Amino acid sequence: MVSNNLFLEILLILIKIAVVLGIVLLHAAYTVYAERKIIGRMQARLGPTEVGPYGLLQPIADLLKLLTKEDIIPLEAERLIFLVAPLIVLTFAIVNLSVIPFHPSFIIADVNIGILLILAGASLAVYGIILGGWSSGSKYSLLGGLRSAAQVLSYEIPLGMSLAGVILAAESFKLSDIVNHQAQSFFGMNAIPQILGFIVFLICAFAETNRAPFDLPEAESELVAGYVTEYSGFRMGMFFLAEYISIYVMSLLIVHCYFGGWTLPGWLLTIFPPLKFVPAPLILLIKVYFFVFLFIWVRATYPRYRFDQLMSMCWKILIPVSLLNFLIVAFLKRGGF
Amino acid sequence: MINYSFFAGEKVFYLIASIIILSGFYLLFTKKNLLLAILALEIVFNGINLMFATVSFYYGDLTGQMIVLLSLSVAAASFAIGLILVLNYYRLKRSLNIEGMTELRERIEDGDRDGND
Amino acid sequence: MRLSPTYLLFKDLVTGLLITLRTFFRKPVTVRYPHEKVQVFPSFRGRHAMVVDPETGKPRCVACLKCSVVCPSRCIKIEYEVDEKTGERRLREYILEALRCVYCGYCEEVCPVGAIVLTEWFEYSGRCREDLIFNLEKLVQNWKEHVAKWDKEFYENKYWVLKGVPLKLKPAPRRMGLVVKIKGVKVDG
Amino acid sequence: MARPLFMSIFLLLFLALFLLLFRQKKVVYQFLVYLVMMVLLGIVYLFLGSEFLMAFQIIVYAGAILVMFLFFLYLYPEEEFKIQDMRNSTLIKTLIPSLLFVITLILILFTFDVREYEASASVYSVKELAKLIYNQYPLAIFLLAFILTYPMIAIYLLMKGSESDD
Repeated sequence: MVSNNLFLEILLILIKIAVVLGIVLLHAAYTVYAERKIIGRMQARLGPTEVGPYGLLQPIADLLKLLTKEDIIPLEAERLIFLVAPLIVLTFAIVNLSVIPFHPSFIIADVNIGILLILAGASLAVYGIILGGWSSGSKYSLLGGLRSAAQVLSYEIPLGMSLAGVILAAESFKLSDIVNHQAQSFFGMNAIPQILGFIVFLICAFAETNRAPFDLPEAESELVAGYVTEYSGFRMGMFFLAEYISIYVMSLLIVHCYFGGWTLPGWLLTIFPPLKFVPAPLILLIKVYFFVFLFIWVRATYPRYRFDQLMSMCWKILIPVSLLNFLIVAFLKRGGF
Repeated sequence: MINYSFFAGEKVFYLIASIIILSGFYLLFTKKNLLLAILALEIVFNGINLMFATVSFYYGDLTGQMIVLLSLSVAAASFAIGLILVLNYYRLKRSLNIEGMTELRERIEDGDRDGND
Repeated sequence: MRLSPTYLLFKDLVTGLLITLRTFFRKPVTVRYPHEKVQVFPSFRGRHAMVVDPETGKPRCVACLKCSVVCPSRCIKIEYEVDEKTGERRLREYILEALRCVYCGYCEEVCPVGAIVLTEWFEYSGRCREDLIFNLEKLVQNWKEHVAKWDKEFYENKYWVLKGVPLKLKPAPRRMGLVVKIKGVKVDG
Repeated sequence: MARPLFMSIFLLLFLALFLLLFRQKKVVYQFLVYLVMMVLLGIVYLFLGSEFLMAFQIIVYAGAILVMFLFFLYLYPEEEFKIQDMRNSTLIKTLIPSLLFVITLILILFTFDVREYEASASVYSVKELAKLIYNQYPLAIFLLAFILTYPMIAIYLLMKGSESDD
């Protein structure tokens, strides 16, 4: 009996993993298409149009191209590390998905320290980038890797600090507890009392995923492509896949921690009662799509930061502001909100 | 001697901790390098941390875990300071060799020193 | 400035975001070239052609070498022979390297008989270098292809009009014959 | 049931990594062995009922300190790390403490009878830990905060000094 139950449980977990991976990989592939299309329209031009109707088959064509390309290993490269580095990045990007709830009853692993696991995954993924950059044996790659390490190291501090406010408000590291706490709280979502923390978290999310305007590790105009310079074929594809998956992870984290996940705030429901009938996954989906759109929107708008500006912004502005946010949350908590 | 109860008990944690400590010693004793010496000491530190946590778990007292938390924070601070000192040492001497660090030794005329002034 | 409310409320950042959002809903300016084509402007300088005299069917060039001299990129090479009795020049070969041409239009401007022209034809390419080094035969062929597409009477450039050159001396009209006689130069019968 | 199995696997992994350390000649590979050890150590903390310590180990230790070290490893020329031979007299002197350590360990593990304790029933949650730290050991956390301000000031001053030298 016991072994039968264990077998069923493992099967259930495997099915959940397959569903989540399938949905997220499809989303990641079509986010590339959406990014090209949206940035194109924001620069008054068309995006991809040729492959399929409205260019809808473009990601599949790109995937086929990447898979059939030759996997080049430079002569100067440290072979083993060079081969393993993209796998590290992709693995830790996917591992982060396992602790994020997609529905009140759909989560792969409901562990007690969900948020901390995501932070740990993000901090371990840096090794893939820095090792890949070093092992390529190219100056551009090494500089890109070092930049990425410095950037992610610095921005993890305000990221954790702003999340500390959320954790203090909910008194739990579980993401599902955080969402439930927001639904019962006075404001309905954490973004209103913790607006400072939200802004800090948003900026740090851009920096953690190495996206514009903080895409210094792969700055095309200075370093050829940063740490991906020497990579080709599906190994380069792994780096990009990891980047897009981490965009989704960060968007989900923002939505869960600051915008109430799949719930709507109580005051909104009293103003407009028909919103009660909107299904929970749809609310989550709309919120996540908005933040993914924001990622692309910001990339189309802002120019890249200089590296010293990036560092001074982190240490001089974001860390003090996130500490201030933490203090505000502590006082609100004492006041009974 | 190694049986079922061995792996269930606390001894296996002590073994793991000692493996970590010994691997730290290996690096410390084989490389004559200042930077790697700092890394080796940090590794030894981690082994001792594991011993603290083990004792804390098996004797039912949370203080051990608290000490691990505090010592990890102190390790972070000391590591940062150590790295920056190494950086400055390298800028002065252009070398990371431990055996060249003889500034405090009594001055010998025969040229036993490594030629650093 | 750093503590002013507009700075602290990210006014400049939000303005930038709104500009890109406005552009997002605007119609794109892209022309999808093979599917839709742009209107070429009247002064466009495209593929080279050698104007053919419709009466005689021979190239109109008199080998005066003005184009070859004026060409800034030195892409025109002319071979000619001189009749010893009359002193008349006869064109043997006219080689124009379109790969080196900068499309300045000086040759067209300087030609006294309007023989070499830059047509409005821009969709041309070649598979090797020899395809784009035009000799006399190819230049004549280019002119015939152009004339077959041209529906106006004269081929002229609106934006620079030569002083003292009559309409007759402009490059030939579409299918009508037009005899050009220049003083001192005898056209072969 | 599962605990002895997992612990034996972890012991074997650590032993394998320890042996791997002797085989590697390049410093970066040796560093990678240490990195894997540190991440595994974080997972070992899970078996000691301390999830928070595991997250702390991975985020702060493996994720921040060792990345910083790797950063520094790349800054120096590779020749600096190739000096490996110790003089025999020095080697013997330095081996004495480790030999002492090994002998004591063997004595403790296999001759003395270490009493086997069962894990206590108290829940090792983060809240318990926080209560302990903030109620019973406030001086420790104060000292920690005091110590943590040092690297900031030290890094600033030392970097400033070295910049003015160049």
